[in-house]
Amino acid sequence: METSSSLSFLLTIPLLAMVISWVIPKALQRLYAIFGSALILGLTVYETAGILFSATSEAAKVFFVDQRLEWVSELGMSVGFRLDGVSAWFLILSALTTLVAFSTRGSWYRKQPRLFVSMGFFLLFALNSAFLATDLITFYLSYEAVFIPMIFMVGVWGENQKASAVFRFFLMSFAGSILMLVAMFQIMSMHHAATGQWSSHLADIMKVVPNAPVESLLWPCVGFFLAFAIKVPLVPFHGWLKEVYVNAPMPGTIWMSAILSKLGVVGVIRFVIPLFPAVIKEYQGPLLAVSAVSVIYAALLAIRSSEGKTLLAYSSISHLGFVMLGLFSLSAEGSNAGVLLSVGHAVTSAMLFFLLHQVEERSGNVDLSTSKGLASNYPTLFSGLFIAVLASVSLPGTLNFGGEFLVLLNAYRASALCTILAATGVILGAVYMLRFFQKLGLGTPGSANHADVALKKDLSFADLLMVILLVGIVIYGGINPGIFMKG
Amino acid sequence: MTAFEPWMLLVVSVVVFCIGLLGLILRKNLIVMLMSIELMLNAVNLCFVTFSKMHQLLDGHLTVLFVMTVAAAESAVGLGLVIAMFRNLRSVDSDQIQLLRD
Amino acid sequence: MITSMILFPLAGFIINGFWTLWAARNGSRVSSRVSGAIATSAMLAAFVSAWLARSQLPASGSTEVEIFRWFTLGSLSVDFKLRLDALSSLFTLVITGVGALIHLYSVSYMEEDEGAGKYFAYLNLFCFMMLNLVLGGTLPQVFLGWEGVGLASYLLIGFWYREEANVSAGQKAFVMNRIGDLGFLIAMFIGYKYSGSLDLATIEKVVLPAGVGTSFVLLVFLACTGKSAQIPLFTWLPDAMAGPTPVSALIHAATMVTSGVYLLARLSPVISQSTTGMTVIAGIGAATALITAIIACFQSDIKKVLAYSTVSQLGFMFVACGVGAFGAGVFHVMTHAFFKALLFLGAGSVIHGLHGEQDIFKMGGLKKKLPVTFWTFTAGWAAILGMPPFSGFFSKDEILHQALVSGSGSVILFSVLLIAATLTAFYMTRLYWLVFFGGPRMDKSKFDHAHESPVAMALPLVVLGLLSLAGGFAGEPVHLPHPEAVRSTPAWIIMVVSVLAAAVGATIAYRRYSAGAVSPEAARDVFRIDSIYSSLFGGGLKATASATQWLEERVVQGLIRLVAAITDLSGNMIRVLQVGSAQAYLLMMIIGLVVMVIYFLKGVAQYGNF
Amino acid sequence: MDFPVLAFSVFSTIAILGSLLVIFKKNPVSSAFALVLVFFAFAGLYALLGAHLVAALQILVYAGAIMVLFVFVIMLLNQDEPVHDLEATGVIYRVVAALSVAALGAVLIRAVLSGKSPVPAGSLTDEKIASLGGNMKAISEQLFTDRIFHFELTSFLLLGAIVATVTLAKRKSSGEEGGV
Repeated sequence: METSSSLSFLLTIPLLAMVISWVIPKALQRLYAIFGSALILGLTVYETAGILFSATSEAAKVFFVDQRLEWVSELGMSVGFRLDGVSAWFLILSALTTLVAFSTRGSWYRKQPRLFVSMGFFLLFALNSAFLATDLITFYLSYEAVFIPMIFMVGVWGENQKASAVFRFFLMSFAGSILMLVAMFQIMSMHHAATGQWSSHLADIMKVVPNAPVESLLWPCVGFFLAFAIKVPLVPFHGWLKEVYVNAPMPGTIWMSAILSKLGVVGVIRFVIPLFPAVIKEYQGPLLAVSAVSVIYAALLAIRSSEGKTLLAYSSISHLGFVMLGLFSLSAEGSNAGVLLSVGHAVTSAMLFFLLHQVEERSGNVDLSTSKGLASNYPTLFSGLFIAVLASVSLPGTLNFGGEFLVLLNAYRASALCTILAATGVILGAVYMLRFFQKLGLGTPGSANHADVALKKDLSFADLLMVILLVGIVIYGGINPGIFMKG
Repeated sequence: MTAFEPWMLLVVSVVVFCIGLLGLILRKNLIVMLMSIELMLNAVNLCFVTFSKMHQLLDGHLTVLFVMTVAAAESAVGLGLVIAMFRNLRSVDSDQIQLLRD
Repeated sequence: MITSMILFPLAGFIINGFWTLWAARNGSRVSSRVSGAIATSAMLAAFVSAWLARSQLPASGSTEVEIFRWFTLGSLSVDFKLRLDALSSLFTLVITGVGALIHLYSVSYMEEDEGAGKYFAYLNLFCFMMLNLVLGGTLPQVFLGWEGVGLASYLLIGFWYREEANVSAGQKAFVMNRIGDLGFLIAMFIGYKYSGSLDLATIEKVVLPAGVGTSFVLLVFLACTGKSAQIPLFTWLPDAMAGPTPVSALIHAATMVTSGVYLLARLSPVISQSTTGMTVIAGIGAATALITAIIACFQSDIKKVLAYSTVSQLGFMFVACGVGAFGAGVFHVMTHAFFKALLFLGAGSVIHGLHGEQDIFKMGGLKKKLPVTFWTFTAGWAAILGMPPFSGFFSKDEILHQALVSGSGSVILFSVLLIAATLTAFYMTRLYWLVFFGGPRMDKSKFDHAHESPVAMALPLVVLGLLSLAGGFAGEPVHLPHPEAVRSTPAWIIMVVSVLAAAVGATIAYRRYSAGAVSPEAARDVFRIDSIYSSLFGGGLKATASATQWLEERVVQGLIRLVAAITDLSGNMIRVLQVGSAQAYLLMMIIGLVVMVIYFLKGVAQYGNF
Repeated sequence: MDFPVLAFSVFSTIAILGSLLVIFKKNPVSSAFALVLVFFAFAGLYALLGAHLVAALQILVYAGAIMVLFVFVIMLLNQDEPVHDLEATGVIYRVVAALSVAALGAVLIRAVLSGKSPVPAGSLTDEKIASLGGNMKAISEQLFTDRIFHFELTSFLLLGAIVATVTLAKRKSSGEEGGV
């Protein structure tokens, strides 16, 4: 599990899984998808174990894998991948998220299941490639490739207003990535002007671009930042999110909130901050403020939401605001804490959406005003949901606490005001998440849906295993968050 | 009168190519359109052979062989399409197959 | 020993929790006796551990047990470690001791309830978290306990979750506590910024700049007002009575609500640096003591009276802390834990005996029916009144004394507390009399069916009764630095005054409620604080959220729609060109090609060749 | 006027005029015959360049195979009468089309005229080819050694074309009315 073979292995195995899915019978697609993604998850953990579980961060550095292939050498385009402590975690997360997303049940396994499963594996491939990319063009291509399966997800298996959702998703994402592409070309030509050579590899560009005058870096930085701000999303670039989340099929929502949003996080960690340190430093105040406003603004919207998926969508924005707060505190500690919190958010939101999906299967909808009192019928389901809610309000002892706490701790040193503002999101988080749980699970069971609800059963054994796995990660991460912080 | 020079053939090639293109744009009869395409392909072939001569290589000739193969395949498939269309629409007019517009 | 102290409740929680969950999944029920026995023995074992740990405690200082490294980041590393010293040892004894008694009591109290397994799991979880709070060697660990007890409290208040009101009460408690937690968090950030560590041992020694010090103290105190139900965050505690009565006794009287006092005592070296902060603490404490004592006089629900009484007594403790007499505050925590737990359990016994009746105006004459409850309740009553030699007398007297003589004390503070003490005597006597004396004011059948509680419930009452009686002789259990006395008032004068005040209050209540028929009084919301809060903050939050939603829908979504419309429009314009004829497309392509070729030829022309 | 120039003039004139006939003749059959003319003229031009193999193949493949195909389809579809599709388009369209194609032609011709003759990249002069055993042998040697893979690939192309044509031209079902 050393050198570059593990890298190519990790990249190709989802593609292989995708190809195999074409020959699996339709009836077995779900089983295949679950086992396949579980296998990939296991293999990913195995392959990255050297980086993640070695005793010291120095020892872990031995396992860093950097790979670079020439592609269009005249234009300096290469394919570059790098496996390190950060990308390893995101690889595992994307495999885990894929497993969770595949574990759902629904129309996507009835209508064109083969397309669904192969798109899921392709998404995994694209995500992995984006998380590993160290080359601008490679990153851009993977970043765009992620978009293809998502369009299918929303477009083919989406809910009522999928057309408009797809349109918005496309519009916003595309606007962002075009800006990023322009910015990429700009910094590539800056590199060319300085060295006379074309290169799109981060290692080459890092030698030139960060030292360029601040004025010339402002616009490229804005291009990158906007792309990622839309992806994450940060307020006010979140306009697409609600409609897309609500209209996407549940696996799509899981992917989007748990792992697609992390593309933006990784982008900021890997490109925006290292490439434009001076610009970011200069605008640190506004950036912190935007992050803090995201936290509060989305939390307030979540308070007003009357539907489960919408509420969780907004809560996702709110939590990612914390992540960005950590990143923009511009310290190594802050960005490590941001990574930790992203891991926490990914696991938690995958779990929340997965369990919400289970609730939806049983009660027919997750409208907070009508469905209630379900907890007594489904004890394990709602116990899992409650733990997810607790993790989401980042109670100490859960994975999210370490991240949120350390983010705020480090952000406090950068800006006390923004931190205090963001920290009020902790209160608002408790308000909306408890309301969410109360409306769904507690109270007197409504007579309307109770009759047909009582027939259906609690979590199936397989789903229970899934929940136990996620709860295990959440609790273990709460006890030993250090494991997620070797960068 | 100047001596024969290969570039003269290039001019002929350009002229024939443009005529073929014009036919492709103007005519609506699919069979004639296919013929126009053949004209264009021939013009390109002439180009290849001429360049081959100018560069003192044989690669151009080889390419022409392949282009001919493609042309044969193309006209076979194209005419097959025309037949299929004629069977459905009773016409070989390209305006009849405006499906691309929504 | 220290580790096993927290492991026992954790084990109890895990066993009961999983068992209950498993049973619920299979549609069966957990035996309340067995799960109760597990939970109670876990607490007993914890109590023994706590006792042993105390006996092994070195005479001076503390022992620390490092369990594992919690997290490391840059220069910060936070261990998960337990730290036992005199202060935390006292708290562990109270938590495990009173906790064990209340567990025992619950076995019988919750026997009929189908959620007993869940109940005991939560109760053990609470004790685990509470022990973490008092044993935590680092601030994040204290915070873990701090939030953890909030969680357990939320779960137990909303224990009967089918009633919306219960759940809402739990939610209110959790959210108000979270407001306080925010203060805790930010205080931690300040502490870290100035000391570079989150270890309690380091934070205790840190010297903060004046302004920062005050904000640190106020933030910590904000946390305390949340957890210990002081003004302005006290309104959740009366609502928290929605939970089962033993829960009210354990969490909302004896242990959790006193963690604010623990925190102040723990951080006393830092807290005492800020005079402003101390004054605020004392002032708020006194105001809380008085205001909630007044409110308590107008309540008719037996548990609500006790709840307001708890808030009021906590006010006393904060005054003690505010004047620098942390030791007196902690002393009162201990005695209060005994007698308030006793009173709550007694109330529980009454409610249990009357099958759920909680209105004191529908009780009366229970002295004969519930003899054990009556006698133990009497001990609790005497203790809260401050009658010598009951435990409350010693601690309350100490607080009154310090409020008068210490440097930051004053006559005003003293008088406020004295009035509060008088009112305490009034409402407690009112409660006591209406419950146990006079003629029965409930249905005859109900009165006839009233029964004394079984042994499992009576035993804790007796033990706590004895502790309320004798607990005060232990004296101040922890020796924390005392403030210097600036006024010399003989201690005996204060004693006499305080006993007299209590006697006056009791007499007024006696005269008012003993004579003949008692007309029922409906509970009166004297200060309307709750409704003011809900319209101010609830309404405020709602309005802000609505404004945000408006912004979102009109502006942000409008912006998106605008972009979409523009794209649509330009799409339409381009569509005009989409004539649908492949040949027309070809033509356009050629035009484009020509333009491009000309453009590029021009560009290449300057190089002379192509 | 030496022979090559003369031959060039004749062949190119035939080619250009024939091309014009192809696209402007109203009857597809006439177009097809004009096309044959063009093919022969091109074969002549190839021969002029010394590309004897290509010239031969031009006649065999184009004039022989492809033309037969066209004529066959025309006859099959009864298209041997004048069509007036040219008039179906608008005058503006026609003018624009002619102008833009002319512009393209002008650009290309300008490019041809302004270009300089390149430095030969290879060394296969006519004499060298003759010494190798002639044009055909030289080409065959390259084709069956260096380019054998590409050559074999074309068989797949042809196979694909056969399959596609058969699928397309086949009657769909027996019940379908009419026919060709």
